[in-house]
Amino acid sequence: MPHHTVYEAKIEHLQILDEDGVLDKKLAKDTLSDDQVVYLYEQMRVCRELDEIAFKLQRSGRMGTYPQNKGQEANAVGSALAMVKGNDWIVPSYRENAALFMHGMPMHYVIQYWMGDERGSKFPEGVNITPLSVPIGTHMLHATGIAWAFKQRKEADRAAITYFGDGATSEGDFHNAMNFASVMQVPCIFYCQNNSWAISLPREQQMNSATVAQKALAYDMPTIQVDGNDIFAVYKATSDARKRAIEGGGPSFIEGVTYRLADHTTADDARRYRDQSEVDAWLEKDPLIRTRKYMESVGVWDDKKQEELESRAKTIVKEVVDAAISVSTPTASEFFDDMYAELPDDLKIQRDTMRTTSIGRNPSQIGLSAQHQNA
Amino acid sequence: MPHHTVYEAKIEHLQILDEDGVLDKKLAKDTLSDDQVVYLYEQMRVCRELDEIAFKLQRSGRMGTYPQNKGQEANAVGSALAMVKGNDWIVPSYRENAALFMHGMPMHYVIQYWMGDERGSKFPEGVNITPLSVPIGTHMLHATGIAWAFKQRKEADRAAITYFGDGATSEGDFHNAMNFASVMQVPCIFYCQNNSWAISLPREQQMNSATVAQKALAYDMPTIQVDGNDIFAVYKATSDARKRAIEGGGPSFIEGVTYRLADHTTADDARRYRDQSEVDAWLEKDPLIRTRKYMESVGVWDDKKQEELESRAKTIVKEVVDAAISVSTPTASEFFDDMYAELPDDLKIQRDTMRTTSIGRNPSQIGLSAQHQNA
Amino acid sequence: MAEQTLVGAITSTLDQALARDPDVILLGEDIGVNGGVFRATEGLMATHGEDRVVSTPLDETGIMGTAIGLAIAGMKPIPEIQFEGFLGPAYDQFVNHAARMRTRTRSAVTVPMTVRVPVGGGIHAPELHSDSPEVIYAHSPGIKVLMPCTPYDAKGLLNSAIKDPDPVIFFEPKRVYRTFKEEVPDEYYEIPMGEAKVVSEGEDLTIVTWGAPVFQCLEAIDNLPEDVSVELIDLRSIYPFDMDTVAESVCKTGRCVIVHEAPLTGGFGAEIAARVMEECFLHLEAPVQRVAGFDTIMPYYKLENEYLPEAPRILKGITECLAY
Amino acid sequence: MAEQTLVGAITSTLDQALARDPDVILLGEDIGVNGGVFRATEGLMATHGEDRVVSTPLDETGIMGTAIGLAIAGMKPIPEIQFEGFLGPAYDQFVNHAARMRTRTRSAVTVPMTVRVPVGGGIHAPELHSDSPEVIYAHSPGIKVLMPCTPYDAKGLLNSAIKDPDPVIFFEPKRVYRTFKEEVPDEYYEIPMGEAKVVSEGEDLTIVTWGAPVFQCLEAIDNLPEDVSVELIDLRSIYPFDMDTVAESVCKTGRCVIVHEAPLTGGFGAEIAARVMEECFLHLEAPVQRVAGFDTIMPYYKLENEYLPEAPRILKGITECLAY
Ligand SMILES: Cc1ncc(C[n+]2csc(CCOP(=O)(O)OP(=O)(O)O)c2C)c(N)n1
Ligand SMILES: Cc1ncc(C[n+]2csc(CCOP(=O)(O)OP(=O)(O)O)c2C)c(N)n1
Ligand SMILES: [Mg+2]
Ligand SMILES: [Mg+2]
Repeated sequence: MPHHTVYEAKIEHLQILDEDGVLDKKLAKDTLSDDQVVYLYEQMRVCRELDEIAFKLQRSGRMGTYPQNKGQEANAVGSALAMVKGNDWIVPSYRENAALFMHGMPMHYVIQYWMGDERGSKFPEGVNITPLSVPIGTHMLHATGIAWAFKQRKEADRAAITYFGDGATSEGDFHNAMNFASVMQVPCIFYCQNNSWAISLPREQQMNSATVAQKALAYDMPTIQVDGNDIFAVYKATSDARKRAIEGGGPSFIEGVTYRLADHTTADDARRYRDQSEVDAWLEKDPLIRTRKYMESVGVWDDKKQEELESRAKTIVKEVVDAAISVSTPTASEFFDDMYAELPDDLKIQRDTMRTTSIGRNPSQIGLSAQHQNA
Repeated sequence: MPHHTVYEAKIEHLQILDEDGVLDKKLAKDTLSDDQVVYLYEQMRVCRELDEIAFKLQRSGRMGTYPQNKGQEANAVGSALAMVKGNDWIVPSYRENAALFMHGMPMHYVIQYWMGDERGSKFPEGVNITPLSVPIGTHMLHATGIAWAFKQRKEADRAAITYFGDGATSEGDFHNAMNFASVMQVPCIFYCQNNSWAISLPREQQMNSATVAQKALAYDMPTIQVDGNDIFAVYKATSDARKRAIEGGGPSFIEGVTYRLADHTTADDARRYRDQSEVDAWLEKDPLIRTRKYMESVGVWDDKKQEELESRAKTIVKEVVDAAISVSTPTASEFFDDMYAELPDDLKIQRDTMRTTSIGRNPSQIGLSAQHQNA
Repeated sequence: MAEQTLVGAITSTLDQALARDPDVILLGEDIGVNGGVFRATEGLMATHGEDRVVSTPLDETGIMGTAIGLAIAGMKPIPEIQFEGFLGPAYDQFVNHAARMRTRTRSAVTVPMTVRVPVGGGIHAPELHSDSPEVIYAHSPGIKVLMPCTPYDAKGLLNSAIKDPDPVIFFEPKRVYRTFKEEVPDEYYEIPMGEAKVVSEGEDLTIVTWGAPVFQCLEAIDNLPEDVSVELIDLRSIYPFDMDTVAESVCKTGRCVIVHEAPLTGGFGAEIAARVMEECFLHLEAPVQRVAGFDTIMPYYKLENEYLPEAPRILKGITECLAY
Repeated sequence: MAEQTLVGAITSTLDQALARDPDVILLGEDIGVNGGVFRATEGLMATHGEDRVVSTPLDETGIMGTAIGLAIAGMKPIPEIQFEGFLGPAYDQFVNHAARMRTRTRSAVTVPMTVRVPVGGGIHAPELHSDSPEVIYAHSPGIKVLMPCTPYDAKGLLNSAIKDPDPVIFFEPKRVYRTFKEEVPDEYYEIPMGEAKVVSEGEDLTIVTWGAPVFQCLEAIDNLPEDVSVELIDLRSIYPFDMDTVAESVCKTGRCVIVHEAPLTGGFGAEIAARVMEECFLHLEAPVQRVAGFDTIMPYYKLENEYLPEAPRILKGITECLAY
């Protein structure tokens, strides 16, 4: 056969709840109940509040660099709801706060973490979340590995989900994670929050492809592009992917098309590289606005509930911040003690003496007074 | 638009000269002249001879590990002919000997190299070939960079080609090279010799995708799968890609479907992991056999020419081996002298004294006799 | 009890680990049906199944990264990297994730894994098949670094590594994979990490080394005049490392030669030399000498013996140190 | 002549290099319109065009690997890696390709490039934004490693690096990017690599350091009794490094303290300590002391000052060394 087609593929886009809060009823079938919608809306709203307070904490010098989630919350909550808390694993980047909270991470941990304290990543037993990943694009392999362990142990009811940005897809480890997952056919979901920017680089300069979703074609991995500001579409795509995963159908890819409404982090100033007009256009697609519109249209939400939620959010976040601020100051020994299950002697000496020279490890040999040693 | 298609693609397979040496005349239009076919056949045949002698050299202990090219030669010669010698750059793996010879690499260099001598990679001025790449899958980025330089300098008539195996596509650097090339739209051709195996790993366990060619869809890169044992298809795909490249159309991907007829290297024993029946089936698709059949069918080849070529190949290869063996023994100072353009003092001392301790760098300070220093 | 080569001892130790613990999983390039390019996993897939001895795609990043995930989920992965030169693509996952997961989560998430890697020169292999990068990992906190060079030590240290709750890199000096056999007990035993071995006792000078050079040192010692008595220490464990044994010996002999294949500058020999000075200052009768690889790329095989610290060069180091 | 900060001196040096040589090309994440996260390339894209100051995809492997290709083809790439912690993905390309291309081809193919990398702690940054991996590269043959800490030195060494025909890694101590200004000549000048700088002269003890700790050392010296005179050496160039200056100083003072941010074990301080012993053995009155980062992961910012070798810890090291 001289000239023939050996492979064909296409990428579908899914939107169920549009920018105006209008739902496609047919597509919405078997997705979210109204109660669930309200729940997810509340999660998003609280997360938004946290973002704003975190921003203020940073600006007033009480917190280091912090990456806001603003505008992207639907990706986190819609997908997190499709995963099973305490059973599945979440391997996050750093812009999915709401997903982490929904899966049991105490809210103040995230503040404590960004205040420069590793204990904010010491999640309680039973919370199946890996720590926020500072090196971009490198953590998805851990999700592949975790999902591989499920398969290996025949824990047929478990899946892993990993979140990452559009920028993260440029790292080699993205490719490695996708290839291993597809070769091993592990129950893993790759969720890309395509928020159009990686710090100052627009998506079009990050990659040459029309969509992020098509990157999965390289691995014959089921893939879909969804409106990432639409909790219905996000939920549906993730549930479908999870169902496929636990039924032995292997990994899936989801591109959530969304937008980073805030600066990259509090250390960034997005006005240097993007037009306000672009931001304004996306402000109208805000998941909170459209979800609220939908809830109001079906009569499960009104201004009173909104007011009540806003004040509740304030209270929650205030408590969260108080909790984060009131944790004890870490001590230097902490960064020694958690280096290894059991500390090598040499490191014990470093910890106990806060010295890095081994003079005096054996005072008799070097003739220094013992008192001198421990000074 | 709730549910719609945002991307569509397909992969085409091209074969022009089939297993029986029958040519598809329509597809063959504007490809190879009969003279060129004869030339490429000769290149392949000489290369095959070299392979066999190299194998014997290794078995008789006169050479280290060597990777045979056997069965894959059409990929090398067909693509090399489409590139412009002394103008374009070639960034090879280690299974494209014929391409390197066609682009000016003295044949004995390859033997000298595999005999454990870096001077086999010191290509003469004007030979635009990077050294064989030992770390798999990592060199393609250099082709991307070289092609980027062409674009940057507006050397509009130049392109780079890089060769790699099916196994190499699993490395992260493959993804990086493809993404950079497509984002920067550089004149680079990615040629994957899919020979079904990476040492003992069959292609189906290397990747989950139906083709290698579809990996380029992740980057919206023009891509094609060709019969890699068909010099016409290989030549055509590469010429098309080169034309696109120098006309500003950016990078292209070519998957040459071929087969490694020999062991992975002389250190390998493929009987441990693959069936002879598979090898036998591919022996029939040998590019040398089908090219010869074609040449005979159009009357440009006969047994006499074949005999003559075979004896010429023997002579050439004998001379090559003699040349490789007769080069001077390298001296230890060589591996110092080419470390830096100018050797740091410390390294000069190491070279001159063949010592790695700095005792005595300044004899007056340490009280060793000068004579002691240089012992 | 049976006579085993180094590689044989590794194979049987892995075999026992797979049999003992269902959470143990081996992954790496060509380790399945092919038994690995050095045959270190020969037969293990047949015995334990292809889901426990897994030939992976050609991707060291992926091997290391998925091993981290496996470990997080409670497995005990034993990845193999085919040659030390191919640790490059796995470097970031290893030092920036595996090594940091525990401290990053204050011990909530841990990464028990043993990365097996053939190491060092002397087998006439191509470029990037003969290096000695141990100090890179010894300098990276959160990792343990081992390099046994005898079958007995290999089994004991590999068992300790597999049992350890933290990431261990286990270097196997490929040059001595099959050079000799020794008795290795069939039953399970451990050798604690961080304990050096005194290979031979002596009074005049201490040699500290690890990996294949142990045997070049023995050869050098054999060529010394009878009246010179050298104490030879095989560090075995590069991190943690056993300064007690080293310091005690050097305080006794007053002289020290360090031998390693890796380049001199910034090699682990520098650390040992610095510590010896710190801990034996008043006992030292000569500066510590380092007989090491040169600060060059390990040359391709025609010249590799010029590069490696072979016996004559070690002998010269000893002689000069004694003459100081 | 104008007063410039460290980062300002780097920006203007890059500006001049771009203006001087059409083959110079800058590539890195966010270095274009955004001017880099530390603003080291501020304004350069506007001046020189977006094909010469290129914001690349988020991919350090790609940045390093394409830079190698650019260099092979005759360009002079100056890649920026955003933080030293992200050298991980670029590691393999750098040490296994850039550093080896010359020797691999016996100088037929070369890789002139200068990799710029902000380095070190002290700015309250997240994990992997505060490390000091200089020894990793100093131990990797084929690379030159620089770490200037003043605006004047930065310009002179950056010029030398860009001119150099081989790969150079140019570490910029981010902690002092903007802490002070000094006079930097407008015109082109070079400072040779491999020359240390004597920051202050003294008789009683030598401090050897590099990078931001130079300033913590100065602070420590300020707090010493008036009658103690310390010679402070800023190594500036880690490979090649200037043992002449160090050895001469220690042979004079008889005592040496080495200060660096990287973890102690296997840090470059070990090499300096080992060499000092080798070259100043008969002059040493005390063991060389190393005041360094601990053998732990650099903690997140609440504890980073406990980790860093700050002035009090340096002071203690000096005092103990003098008291020996
Ligand atoms: C390996 C690595 N390189 C660079 C950085 C610096 N950095 C932090 S976030 C970021 C952009 C990430 O973009 P994207 O993946 O799209 O995620 P987003 O921030 O948009 O959510 C960069 C370059 C990093 N953290 N890790
Ligand atoms: C980074 C790296 N990992 C592993 C190896 C060992 N190795 C050498 S060749 C090879 C298989 C290569 O397969 P492929 O890319 O398909 O090329 P082929 O040999 O089939 O031509 C492997 C695993 C290597 N050289 N480099
Ligand atoms: Mg993004
Ligand atoms: Mg192959």
